[in-house]
Amino acid sequence: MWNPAYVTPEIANIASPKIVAMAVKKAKRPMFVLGSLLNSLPEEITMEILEVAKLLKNKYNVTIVSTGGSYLTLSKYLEPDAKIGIIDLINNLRNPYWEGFDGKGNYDLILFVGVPYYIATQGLSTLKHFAPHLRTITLCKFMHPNADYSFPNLSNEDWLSYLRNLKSLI
Amino acid sequence: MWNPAYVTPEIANIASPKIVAMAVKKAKRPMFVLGSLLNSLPEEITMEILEVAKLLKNKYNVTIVSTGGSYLTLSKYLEPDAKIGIIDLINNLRNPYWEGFDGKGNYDLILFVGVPYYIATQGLSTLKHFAPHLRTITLCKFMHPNADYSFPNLSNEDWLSYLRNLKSLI
Amino acid sequence: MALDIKNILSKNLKVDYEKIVIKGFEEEEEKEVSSNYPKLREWDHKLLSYFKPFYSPLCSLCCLCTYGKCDLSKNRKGGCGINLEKQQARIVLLACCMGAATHTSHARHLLEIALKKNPNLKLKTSRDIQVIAPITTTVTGVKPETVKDLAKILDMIEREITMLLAATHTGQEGDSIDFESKALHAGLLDNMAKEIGELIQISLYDLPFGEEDVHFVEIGLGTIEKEKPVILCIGHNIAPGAAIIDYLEELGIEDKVEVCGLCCTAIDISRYSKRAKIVGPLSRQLTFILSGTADVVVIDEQCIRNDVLEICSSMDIPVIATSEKASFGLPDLTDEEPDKIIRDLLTKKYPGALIRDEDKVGEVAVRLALILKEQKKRIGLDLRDKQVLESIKECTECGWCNRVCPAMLPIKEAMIEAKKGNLEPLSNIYEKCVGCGKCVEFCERNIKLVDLYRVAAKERIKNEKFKVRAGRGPVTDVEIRKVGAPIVFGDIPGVILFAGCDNYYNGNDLPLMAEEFLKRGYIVVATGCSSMAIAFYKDKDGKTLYEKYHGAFDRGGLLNLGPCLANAHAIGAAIKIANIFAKLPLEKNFPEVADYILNRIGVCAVAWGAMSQKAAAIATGANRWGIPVILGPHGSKYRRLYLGEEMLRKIKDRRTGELIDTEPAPLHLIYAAESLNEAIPLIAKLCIRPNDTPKGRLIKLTHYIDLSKKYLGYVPEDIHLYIRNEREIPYQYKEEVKKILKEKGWKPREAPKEPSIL
Amino acid sequence: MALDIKNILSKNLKVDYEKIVIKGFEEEEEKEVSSNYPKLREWDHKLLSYFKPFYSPLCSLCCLCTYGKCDLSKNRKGGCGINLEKQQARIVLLACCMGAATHTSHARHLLEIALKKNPNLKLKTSRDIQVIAPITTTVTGVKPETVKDLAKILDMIEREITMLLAATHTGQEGDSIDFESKALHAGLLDNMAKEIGELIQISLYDLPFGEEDVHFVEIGLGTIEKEKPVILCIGHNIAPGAAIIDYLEELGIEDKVEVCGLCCTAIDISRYSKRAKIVGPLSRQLTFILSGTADVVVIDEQCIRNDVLEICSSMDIPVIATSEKASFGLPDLTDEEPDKIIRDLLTKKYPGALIRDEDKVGEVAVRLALILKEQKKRIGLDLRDKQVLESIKECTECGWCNRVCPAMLPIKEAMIEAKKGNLEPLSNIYEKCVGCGKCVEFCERNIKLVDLYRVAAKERIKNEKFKVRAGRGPVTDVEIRKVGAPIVFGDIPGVILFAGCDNYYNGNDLPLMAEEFLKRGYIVVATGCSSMAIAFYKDKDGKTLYEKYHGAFDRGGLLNLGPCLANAHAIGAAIKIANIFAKLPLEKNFPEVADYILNRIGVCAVAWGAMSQKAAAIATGANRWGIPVILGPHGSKYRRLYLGEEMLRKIKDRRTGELIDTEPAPLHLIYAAESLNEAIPLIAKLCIRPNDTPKGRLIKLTHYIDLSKKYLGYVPEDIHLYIRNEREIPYQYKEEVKKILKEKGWKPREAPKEPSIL
Repeated sequence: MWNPAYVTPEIANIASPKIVAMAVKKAKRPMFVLGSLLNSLPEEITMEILEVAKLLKNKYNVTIVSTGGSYLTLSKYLEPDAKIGIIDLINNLRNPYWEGFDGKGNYDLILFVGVPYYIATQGLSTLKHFAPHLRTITLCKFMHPNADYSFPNLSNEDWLSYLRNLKSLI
Repeated sequence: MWNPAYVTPEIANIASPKIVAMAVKKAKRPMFVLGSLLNSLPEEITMEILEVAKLLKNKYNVTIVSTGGSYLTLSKYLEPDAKIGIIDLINNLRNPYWEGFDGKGNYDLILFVGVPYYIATQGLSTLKHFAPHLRTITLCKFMHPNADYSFPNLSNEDWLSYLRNLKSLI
Repeated sequence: MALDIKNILSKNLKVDYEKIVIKGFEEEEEKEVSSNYPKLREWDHKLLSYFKPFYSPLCSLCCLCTYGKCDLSKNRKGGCGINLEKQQARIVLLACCMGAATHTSHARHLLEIALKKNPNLKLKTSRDIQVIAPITTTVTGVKPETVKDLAKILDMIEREITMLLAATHTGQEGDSIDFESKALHAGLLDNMAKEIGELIQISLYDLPFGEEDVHFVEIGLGTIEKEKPVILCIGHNIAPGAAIIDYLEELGIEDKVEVCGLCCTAIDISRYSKRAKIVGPLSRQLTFILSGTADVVVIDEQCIRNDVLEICSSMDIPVIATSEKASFGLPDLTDEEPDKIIRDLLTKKYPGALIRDEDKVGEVAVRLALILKEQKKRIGLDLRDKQVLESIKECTECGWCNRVCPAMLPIKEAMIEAKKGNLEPLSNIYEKCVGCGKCVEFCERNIKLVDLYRVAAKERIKNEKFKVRAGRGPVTDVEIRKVGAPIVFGDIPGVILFAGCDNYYNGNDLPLMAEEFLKRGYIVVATGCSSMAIAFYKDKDGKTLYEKYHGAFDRGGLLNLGPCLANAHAIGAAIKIANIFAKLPLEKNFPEVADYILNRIGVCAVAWGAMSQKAAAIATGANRWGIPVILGPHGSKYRRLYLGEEMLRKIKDRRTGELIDTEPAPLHLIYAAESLNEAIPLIAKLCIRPNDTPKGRLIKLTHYIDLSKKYLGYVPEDIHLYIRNEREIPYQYKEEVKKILKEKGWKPREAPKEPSIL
Repeated sequence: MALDIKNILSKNLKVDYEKIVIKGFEEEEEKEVSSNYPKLREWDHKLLSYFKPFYSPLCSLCCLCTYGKCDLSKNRKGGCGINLEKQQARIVLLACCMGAATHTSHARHLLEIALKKNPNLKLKTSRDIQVIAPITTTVTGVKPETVKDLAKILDMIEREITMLLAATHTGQEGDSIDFESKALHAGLLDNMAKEIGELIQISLYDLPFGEEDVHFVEIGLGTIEKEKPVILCIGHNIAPGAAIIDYLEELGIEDKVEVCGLCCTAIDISRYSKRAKIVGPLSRQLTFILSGTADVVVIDEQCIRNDVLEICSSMDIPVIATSEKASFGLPDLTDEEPDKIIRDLLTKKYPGALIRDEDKVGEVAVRLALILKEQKKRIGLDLRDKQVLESIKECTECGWCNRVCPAMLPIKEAMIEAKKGNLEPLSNIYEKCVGCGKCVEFCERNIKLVDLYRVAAKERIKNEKFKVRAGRGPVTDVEIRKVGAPIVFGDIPGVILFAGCDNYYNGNDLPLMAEEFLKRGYIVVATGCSSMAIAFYKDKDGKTLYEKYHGAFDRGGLLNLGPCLANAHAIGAAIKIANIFAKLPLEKNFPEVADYILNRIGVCAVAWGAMSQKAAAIATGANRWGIPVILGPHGSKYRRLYLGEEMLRKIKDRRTGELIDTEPAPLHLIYAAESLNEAIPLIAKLCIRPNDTPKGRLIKLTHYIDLSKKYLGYVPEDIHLYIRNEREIPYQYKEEVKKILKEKGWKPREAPKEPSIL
């Protein structure tokens, strides 16, 4: 509950892999955004992310989006449905009447991973305040308070096991 | 853990009556500040607060302080150890070398009740940031994030039962 | 400079007149007007060695640069090296700059109008008022005579505000006391800007100029005659409202159209025309607009609700914006013909228009109001009120309204009663509501609560009819001559200024405070929303305080000085006491004058509901002159107070040159009180000065103890600090006081002859 | 006005010279200089109908007035009626006002020095530079000739900043587009102030004035000769540094004392003296001070770490403050004798002094440094470094350092390696560290991490020796004449300005970007910390980019224009293309000129590490001129971007008067890029303009596709928007592009003859 002495309104719920998997299953138009850090993360983690992406795409028809140059890595394993700048993407998502990459309208659940923390949190802030029509989840190593759901802060080891866990649940 | 995307750093822990009672028992120089709302709260609640104050004073030698005119009500039941303006009090408490009302030095635990919310939270903010030498607890109806410990937001009924509970534990 | 010559001339000394004039001009041409900030900084450092900044962060994060956010909690340093304490001082400076800029830009706008209408306009003077710009003269040495003279001073103010604002930039000032010094300077510039603004509008619109028997003005929602077309002016700038009144008079229909105002604009148009009415202070804005009474809304600047356009649009009320500062996205139709503008607004091509020409505003507003009044169906409004009442049953009693209400009103409880059919508690909420509308924003069911309070209070509102004395302008030199001695010696126990907005917990706090001091012979002066709030109360005989107490700057007088700008007159009065009574020269003599006020003039300002950054600037400006300010509980959100220590204070006796122990008077420079009960005795205490004569001190202490007993329940325990010898012990409290003196080990001491911190 | 006369004279037309002068003056006297904001507001509304504000709140609470805090989450309204979107626009305006005020106050200080030294000082001109103040002339119509002419313009800027700041006050502006219009205006005022500041300092200190072969300056921590007494100047104001250099020359010991600087002051003193050295940009400040190299620290204004005094005091380095804006609580010793000041500082009576007289600063700083150098024992520093190294083992690996680092550097991992004895990773951290010190603040064990990076990188630092071309000042008219056509037609594929601070993730981003475009024949201009950052890189031959690329405003040129103030020259160059090449008159012709730049001049600014409010003002100012800006990822914290839509854009062809479909070029006005990989192709894209000839477009698209393939891995999918006919398809990518064109249903279209949004 908001408190007039707080310096914060509501923040993200912590997401377990299970919650993420359930959210994807329930979503009608889910999207998975893979950011530029994909090019510099430890390979083990990158690989795990890519496998999650593949599964999401294949099993739930999740729209795969590459931002910030992640295509360089991503494209070796998976052709994304779209390539776009993260701010351009957020700007589209913000618009409830956006037609989507496939002309079928805006999305309802957006998963993010690998977008550098500070610009990601700003993008999430835009969506949080101005895009009530969609939900956001981050699968990053650091917790994102501006998302609706977020992984907690994780060490690389724990992150890897979260991602593996998620993969097993999809 | 602080997160650079938060709009908040740490906030108060929620205090149960038990926690409050324990904190008082452990404290070396506790103080109980009763603010001006004492003059306008429902009588039942005022009475309960006053009994808590009496017990604290008698059992644990807690320094009782009246601010903002609460003396008008308070003095009918209990002579406080000091009468002072809330900002003057906070300004004293902030100073680690303050000699206290009795010349024996500053206090280590400050309980608050009945100080109007907005000025109380500002005073607590001062103590939180600039008085690392003491701890604060609020027994008010509304949760105070700037305290170290605070009752949660309560209805009048629940507040009454919290106070009763506290009384029984002292 | 120029006025000196005038003085010489008036004394019939016919000495080389031309030469002096030329010399004066030469000097003016050569030098830029300056406030000499380095010298003022010295004063600030001295002042703040007695009154230490006390910080209450409202947020412990800094988000001003891209190194952030930085968490400064526990006084940690951020990415630029700043810590939490300095950050607070910096934000206060920023707020004071915003406030000062607002008044300066306001004065600049008035200047531009004056220069347009009459570039050679002389500033108003009178036999009774020689020192017309005490603040400006003290700071800059300039004695302005025409509006043109003021242009250079405004240039200087704008130059220095820019410098101060620059100091808030990341990587500039690095010391909290220097931040505070700059905030004090911003406050002083704010004072000057207000003085200049007042001088211009008084001169240009021929407003009351120090009249104690100024006319009465009707105030309150109940005074507005809804049968007439109603033009509502919101804000602080007289120009459009005056032009509306002029246009009505031109047409000869001034009695056919109701011109009313909210906030300071209301005070100003009711100084200009006896017919104009005041709806009320800031807190009534949302309520009154929602009542649908206005046919046309004219906004100028400051204190305009940010959602005024969307609200008015939803009620089909056209909005005329008149300032480039508050254009609300409206099309600029300044260069269009009135006919076309009116047509476009009637056909709703636009929800309103920006018209930067006040005369055109006058015509368009009046003609629009006349037409719209014809079209309007009152039934719609009654229906709307009914619907609002219906919504009561939607309430889920979630309690959000209570939680977000800044006045902490028991809204939920009132709703529960209302559901049972008892509207009285809701109607009581109306009385105390500060009109922010947050309850509406947070209501789970979107109940239009602010509107509901109004509907519940409908009968009460019909009778909301009060009288306020029109804003009288400056205190006269004649008045000062009369009261200078009794004030400085303490026979008049104090001068109390009620200033600022009305964001406080209890509706009647201000009249209650005012009367408590009026009946004790204090002089009470009020400005802006405070002067309105004092009017919102009648005694059992149905009289407002303004009707009960005289309007002269003398014992027991209640003065409405005017709008926010008129706060300059309050400071001006203190300066004039130093100048006229104590013969202190003013020109470029700031520290001496401020030192005199601090130590010898028992004045205390109360900004009980101070809301905005202007209020922060006003209060900080007063502080620099040595005038203490008491804020209401919300004032703690300004983040910084200046607190003195409750112990004997070492100051200088200039007569002897010695440092001596004296009472801490005034105790604080700016303080936030928890409650009315705390504030009232504190006001009395903050009127004490080292310079009081024994008799004066006796009088002041009697009131202090009286009020402390009445509002706090005890004889104040710091009384020993203020008693210098036994003669000063109030008779009524002799025993109790003596007991305290004994306990505290009190000893008599000498009073300083010429107390000073310089 | 005045310059017109000069032109006439230079053409030997001896027409009634005196009359014109008198007339000119008369006009000047009559009218105040004005920017005509209402006319500019129209332009803003037009511009922002193409580029819509996009908001990313950094905080969803408002705590500016006592109605607060208000929770504006989910675009809820606060107590004054403002919503989250408008609040963002308001905060952006506030930031731009702070930025503009800073440059204005800086220019004002320079003006005061100039007027003091030579009130009749003529502004520098040259045969090659006729239009010396393109921004000022376009906005105000004034062509300044002397420093005095600039005073009135500064008055105007200060007046308008005050107006804009007033609009941020609670209860004023109520529309987000109008807030943005005001932010754009603040940005424009900022541009003008910078131009004026540059003009004054170039004229007063005889700095390089459009020289392409300006001297080289040594830059980097390794260049500082520690054996000499070292005076470190921090900030942005040339005056004290120049006075230090003058004093050394007066004594004839300029080769005995090392004068170096951090931030723009460094750029300026190294324009003034070939001996002065640049330590580095902002990010090196904390590190270098902590190294203990400096014997005396002189701070002027802007970009000074807020804890500089406490850090220097802890190392026994006296600090001389020189500006009233950044006094750091130091005693004002301006009126004391140098002997006394030096004595007081040597005996540590004060940790430093405020000296508001640059000549006195020169003497005191030099004499102090000479004495202190004698006293100093270097051993102390080495011991300190050892202790710092020792602290490595204290690390608990809690990970706070990683969490708070704005550059997201792997500090914890480097510490773990360091514990094992491998300092290389820590030394790498030094390379990329933005120098904010937050890791130190949050370290559980108070390890002095920033110092540790330095110690770990000691060897590297010894070799941190680079060369940068000195700040050359404006682009010349001669250069413009040469490149006007190729730029407007697209043969030179673009002009790229690297501006702003260095708060970004990777140390070498800037040289990498710069070289990518230099080798493609773009013109690269750089200012301030960016021009330094570009120098911090050598190719395998040991050459910096400045040594590799020429310094002329021509294909493949790399220009260091100068300090932050010199950003005005970049905008000035664009204006001069419109003026000199396209013959657009400048005087009071802002919208025409901006429209020309927006639609025809392929320029793009990059503020990759933009940190402060100044940067916000600079970028917003550039935007108003139609110059797109790309920010680094941290730039998203500015809360607002202006985004165009990725689809064909309807604009006017003025030749025919028709509205036609054209490419969205430039696509955005201000955009934050996620990564270098995103930014580089985007820069190329944002250099495209509707006015490109087919050949120019072909060239630009080739680079765009090239860079997209290289940095993103694909042919850009929006390429169809930019190809007007088949001739514009780059040969190398014919197949891929044609495939996209087919997919997108591309059809050829006409290019506008005179593209315009007016």
